[in-house]
Amino acid sequence: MTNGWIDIKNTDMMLIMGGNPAENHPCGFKWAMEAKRNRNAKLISVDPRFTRTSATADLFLQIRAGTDIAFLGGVIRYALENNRIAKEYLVNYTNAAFIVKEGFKLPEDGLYSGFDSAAGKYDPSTWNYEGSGGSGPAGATGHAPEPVPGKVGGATPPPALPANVAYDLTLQHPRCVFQLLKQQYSRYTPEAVERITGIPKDQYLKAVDLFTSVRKDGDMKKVATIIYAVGWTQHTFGTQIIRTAAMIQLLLGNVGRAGGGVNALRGHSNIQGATDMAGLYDSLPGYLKAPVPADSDLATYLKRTTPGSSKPSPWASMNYYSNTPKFAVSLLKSLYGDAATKQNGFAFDYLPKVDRDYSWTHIWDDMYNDKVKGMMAFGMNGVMIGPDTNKNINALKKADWLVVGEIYPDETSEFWKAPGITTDEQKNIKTTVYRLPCAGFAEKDGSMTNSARWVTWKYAAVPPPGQARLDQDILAQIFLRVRDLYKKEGGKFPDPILNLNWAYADAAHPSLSQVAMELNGKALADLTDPATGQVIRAGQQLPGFGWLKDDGTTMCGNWIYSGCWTEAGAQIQRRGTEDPSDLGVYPNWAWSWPANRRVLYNRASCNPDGKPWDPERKQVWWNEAAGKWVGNDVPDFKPDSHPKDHMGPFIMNPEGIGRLFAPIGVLADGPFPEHYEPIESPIKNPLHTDQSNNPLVKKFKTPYDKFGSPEEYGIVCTTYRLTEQYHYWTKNNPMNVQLIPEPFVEIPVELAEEKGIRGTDPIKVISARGTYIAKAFVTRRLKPMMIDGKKVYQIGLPIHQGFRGIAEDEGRDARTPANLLTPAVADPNAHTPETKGFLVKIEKA
Amino acid sequence: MSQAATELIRISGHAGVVPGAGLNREFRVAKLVDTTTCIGCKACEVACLEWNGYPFSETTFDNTYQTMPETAWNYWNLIKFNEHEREDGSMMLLMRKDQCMHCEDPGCLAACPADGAIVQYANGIVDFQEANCIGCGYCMTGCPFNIPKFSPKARKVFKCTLCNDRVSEGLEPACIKACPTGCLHFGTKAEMKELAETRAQQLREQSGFADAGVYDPPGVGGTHVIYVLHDAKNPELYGGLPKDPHVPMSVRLWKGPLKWLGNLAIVGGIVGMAFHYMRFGPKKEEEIKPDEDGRRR
Amino acid sequence: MTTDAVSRSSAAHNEEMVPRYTLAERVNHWIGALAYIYLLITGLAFWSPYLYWLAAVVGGGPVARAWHPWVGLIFTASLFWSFKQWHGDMKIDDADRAWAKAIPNYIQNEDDKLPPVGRFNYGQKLFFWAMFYSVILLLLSGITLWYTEALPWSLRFVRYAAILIHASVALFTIGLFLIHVYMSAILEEGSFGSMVHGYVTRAWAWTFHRSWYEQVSGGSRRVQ
Amino acid sequence: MQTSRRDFFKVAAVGGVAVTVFGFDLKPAYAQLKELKIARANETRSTCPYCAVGCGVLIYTIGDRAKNVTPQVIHVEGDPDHPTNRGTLCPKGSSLEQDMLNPRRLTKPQVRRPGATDWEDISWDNALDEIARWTKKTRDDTFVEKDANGRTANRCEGISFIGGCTDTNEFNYLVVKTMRSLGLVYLENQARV
Repeated sequence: MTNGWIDIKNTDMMLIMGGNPAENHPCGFKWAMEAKRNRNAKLISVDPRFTRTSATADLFLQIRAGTDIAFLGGVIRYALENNRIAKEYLVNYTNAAFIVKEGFKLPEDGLYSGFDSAAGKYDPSTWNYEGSGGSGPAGATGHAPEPVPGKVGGATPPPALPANVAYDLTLQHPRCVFQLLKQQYSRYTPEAVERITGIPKDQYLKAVDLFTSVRKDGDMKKVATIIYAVGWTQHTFGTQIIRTAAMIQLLLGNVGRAGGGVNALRGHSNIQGATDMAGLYDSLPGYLKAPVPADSDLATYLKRTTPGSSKPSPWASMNYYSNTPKFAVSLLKSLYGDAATKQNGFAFDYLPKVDRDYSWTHIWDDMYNDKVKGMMAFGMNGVMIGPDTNKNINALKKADWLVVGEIYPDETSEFWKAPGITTDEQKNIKTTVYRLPCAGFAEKDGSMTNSARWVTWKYAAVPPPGQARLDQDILAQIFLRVRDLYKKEGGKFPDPILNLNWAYADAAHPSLSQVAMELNGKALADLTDPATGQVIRAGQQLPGFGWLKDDGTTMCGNWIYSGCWTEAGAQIQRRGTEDPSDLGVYPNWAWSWPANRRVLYNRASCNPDGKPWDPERKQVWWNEAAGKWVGNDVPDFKPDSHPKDHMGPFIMNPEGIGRLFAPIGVLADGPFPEHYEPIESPIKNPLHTDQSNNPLVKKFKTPYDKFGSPEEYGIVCTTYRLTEQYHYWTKNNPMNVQLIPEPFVEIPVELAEEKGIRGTDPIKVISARGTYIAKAFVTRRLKPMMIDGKKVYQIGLPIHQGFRGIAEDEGRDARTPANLLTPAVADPNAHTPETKGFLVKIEKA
Repeated sequence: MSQAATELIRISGHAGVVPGAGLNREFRVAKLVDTTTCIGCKACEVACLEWNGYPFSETTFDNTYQTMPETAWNYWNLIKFNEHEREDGSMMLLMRKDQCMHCEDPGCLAACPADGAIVQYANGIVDFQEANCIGCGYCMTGCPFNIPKFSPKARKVFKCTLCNDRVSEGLEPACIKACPTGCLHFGTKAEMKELAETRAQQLREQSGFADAGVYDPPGVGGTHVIYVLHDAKNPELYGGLPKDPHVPMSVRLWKGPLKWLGNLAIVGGIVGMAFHYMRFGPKKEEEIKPDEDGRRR
Repeated sequence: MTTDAVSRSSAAHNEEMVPRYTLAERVNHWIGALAYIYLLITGLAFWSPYLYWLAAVVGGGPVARAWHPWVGLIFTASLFWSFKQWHGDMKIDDADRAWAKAIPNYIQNEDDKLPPVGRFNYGQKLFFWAMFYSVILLLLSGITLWYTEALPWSLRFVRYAAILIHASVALFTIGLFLIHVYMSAILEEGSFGSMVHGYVTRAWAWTFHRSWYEQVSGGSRRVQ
Repeated sequence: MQTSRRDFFKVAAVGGVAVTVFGFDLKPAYAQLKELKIARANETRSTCPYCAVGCGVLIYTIGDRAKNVTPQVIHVEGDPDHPTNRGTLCPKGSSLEQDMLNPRRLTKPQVRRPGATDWEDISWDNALDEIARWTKKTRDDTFVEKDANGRTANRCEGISFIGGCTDTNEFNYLVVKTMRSLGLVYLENQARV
């Protein structure tokens, strides 16, 4: 979330799409209801199903799963055509005025310039700004620097941004981002949107008019928010959907403002924290990039990953990521302690180098192809999560060993007992499986980060049951035993194992408060702030990431968490309930990264002169007398940058501005989002039938990777969660099982009639990959749709039930996980599989 | 008699005065259920179940999100789900938390014959005292909302207590506390009424629900659970909420005129017979008149 | 017939006992009677708060609630048995209609002015049939009340009817019961005993049920 | 001593015998209020483990943290101070008590041997030793020190670690520390899917 849960109460307009917060985040959704009650805010719900969020909406539109870019692209078109845009914001805070290089081509035929069909990827060198000295009328002189050498996975080096960007503040230049944007979305007419999404034109226009009404005639007072969840991410173009939303919010000037922003709901309690900590192959803690083999040493790595600033020359840019070396070196000091020295590049070699895609779907594919031999799964039910549960089960059959740390018996640890596997077959499964009893949430302390980036400490209430152990103890004990083996026996490159900084008071039972202090970071030598003269002594906790150094005198596990546990104590344990501004900031409750800032990019809540767009929702502002930015939130800005400096509010981008146009392959599949059909779709893409899907999507080659044709599988299916159940967890909980006792499939009345199915009849949902059996939920909340002139049904099924759980063990259902149906294809940017929107057929069971 | 007895303003099956009747020292409490912000999440159901600790019953899927068809003796709080298609073709999913309405004039209490099995506190809460319940089930007949439910095992009737164990300690009821969207509110009846009216007005003026209104049925003297409905003219849409609930006429007749007529008849009969005996005395057998003995033989 | 014989027989003859109720009839009557008394006590406890203490006498409210329907079944069974035993004797005939016209005489204890009646007089027959039909209504309404929870909410009007029917009919039977007890145990000497030991005196039979007396006395009279 | 309202109710709850118009009456106990079950329970502040709203919860346990008491959860409800949820909880959060008292919880380490058709119990020591042995073997077998172009790779391609998203930041950081130092690149998380 750019903003936060409570901040939703400040909004005037909500577009909830690709998410169902009423069901999946009920306690956060209260703030949407508060906005409705207290501000008469409007809520637009766009979803494949009429959900319980839709039940509270002022307007509901049923959209075909996976056509969100078409919908949102149409919003951009409407806003541009009807002057529902924030002109001043656009010119000053986005790259609307920047001029794009000659040679850049929009995807009228479904492909941007630079597509290499053999490699199946883009060369993004034309996706760049024109350096000034080019054709920018207001441009200053200067040339784009040569691209920085460095390779990702043997690819062509990514081009770099020009230091001085050509621009046209009148937005008239034919190659300025604004004009390209207009051109790109001119194809997204209400008629085209209707053909693709199935939303009738009149309904669509009503919704778009309502949503963009916050910027009627360019008035800046009102604010709209866009709220989404995995209904957007779980597509082969998921990242681009979210980008489209972000572009709308930039266009309407809603980013950085109270009640605005682009807000990811996030489905798990610490999905934010797990991402921050980089439990993902392609990053290191604090969103530092994972090193690649071309990063021959630390310097090369830092050169590749530290962006140079790139902007119109009269403007200023903070380019915060220019501090990357400080963050990276402090991380290496945290990881390898004294073994990380200046001489050995702070043990940069210890870090594994990634040279290809090792993401989720690849794990299972590579395991199936005998590359991955062992797996540790902690609190992660890979068989249930899929996609393509059958493939994952068959991959695990080929593994040598599997360690599962869980609190309940789950499908992953019992993959060898999955329905359909006979005792004889079990005897042929050679995988050794260890199942270790872990601790539940109430049995351990530690911090979790919610989607508003609030890092909150929790305390243990009870000991784990029986022989169950704390997860961190199990992890530590495995690691320490491995280390002992390497100590005793040696082995391949033992250095990072032997030298890992494990200076916890009790090595086999690491205290999480000690780890949290490590995340915050401390001084390893006396430090002095040259500006204020403040001194931090060696060994003291750092007050924040501003103190981090790239010379090895500081250590910090995760730079964005620096400030969470300072000398003043654990900020993440604070319980101050005061909210002086009444904007829901709660500055003294827990702590949020970065630097306890609650709304990101909040400089953009002010006009270029530093005055809030809406004086009633004052977040930060320029105080001329004090010569600095002050406010109710921590300014997300250089505190003393005078508005006259024209420093961009998006300080994490080297340009300092928000990107309507994503240059140089920031996203692999295009600088502007383009509508592509899901891999399994009932129609060919009406925008360009020859390039129906995202050209960057790769399909695996195992026998399980099968895809259905619309002729055979004519029904669009989506999966979802219900409010009564949590993922694959509460199926062990009688109360929740009582609420939703059995799996079901929601199908439209018309489809049911066609097939002779009555409510509660057991039915089979069949995809090219598997069969799911559940009872029919015949409902009027799903309606048949007209897609490109074709009648299409859309159905939905919840994901909760598997083959272990109360109801499952009692034989109350068919024990079929929902992800038996889903395909293992993923978004080329976020690598998230496409589990929302695939093809099926149904029949009576 | 302890002071606390004055907390009671009504006692079922009770002979003589009710100590707290008419004293009204305390304010009346009320739950406000704003169905227009209900998301049917069932947090109230679980919170109720968890707090009151009643055992689970197995449910089955019934082509709805609704947990079970009606509230049960061990399930006092149930959200009723109703798909409703409006005239313009747009869908509504009407969700209403069903539970004891805590009527100001409770039909259950009127029908109950057991002394002290149902009481009404000065704050308006209608509470079943299971220790005094005889399990006759008359309350089930007296209730116009189909709320009290009989437990065959305990042979008693149970229903929502409005968490009086919490309320008496100054806490809010469990369902109220849990409700994520604030669709549930708790406070004095007067304040809840005002809040409800304000919200209904907002719905009429801002959200295009011309018939939005507050449900506080006068037929049962008003209730201590009040609803805000999108369409107050058709409360039946919300899972059978009665339009104009009353304590059933037969219960009124039975507990009113019939009672006094019956009492009168019984007492009158006894008095009459006593009079008859005094006036005419016992019937004596006579001597058989021999000529008539076997006359017809 | 000698005067002596007449005078001797007149006293002894009058006091001579004739059988009126069989053992089965008496057993059944008292089962019914006890059941009714129980039903009365518990029913009254449920009827009025002022009589709720009666429930305590028979074991408390829940116990009373638990047994009341079962005892109701016993009472019903007893009445059905009575029906089997007596329905022939309870047929209302012309004699009864004649008797009915003279009821004021009956009330005023002018029994000699009444036309002769058979084994049961019109009042008894009315009582019997009233009780019989009442118990059917009580049974039906009682079962409804017994298992209120089993009745679907959509059929709630049955509940509403049942409470009224059960209470009103019960009240009606209380009236019947009071008259019955008054007449048999207090008003009509000898009646009570007959239901205990089964016999009445010839004089009693001659006085109150002359037609029946004449029927039964035939066999038992002295041989003339 | 202060008398609370609840004490009044307790007094009222005592039955007695009184005389009424028509006879004697065993006075029933009126208004027997249930005890507030959390009145003296111990309160621990925690965070709901389910979705990312991060609601504050209060876990009530028996005992007052005295040494001789094993705490047992008796109730969970929302933390009214928490600015986001303000005491509210959803149906999953409201049932957290059962998550902690669940008889289905795993309570001992188990192993499924190759070809076995059932679990067998294993001691923690043996389990951890065997896992460490597997880890080392697979790492040594699949470790790539230099890639095909002779560049430093230092990665272990034979082991994957997949983590859930309901564990703490600190645990996640320890995962990154240990697993990256083992050279893991197949390091993924619920955050991906």
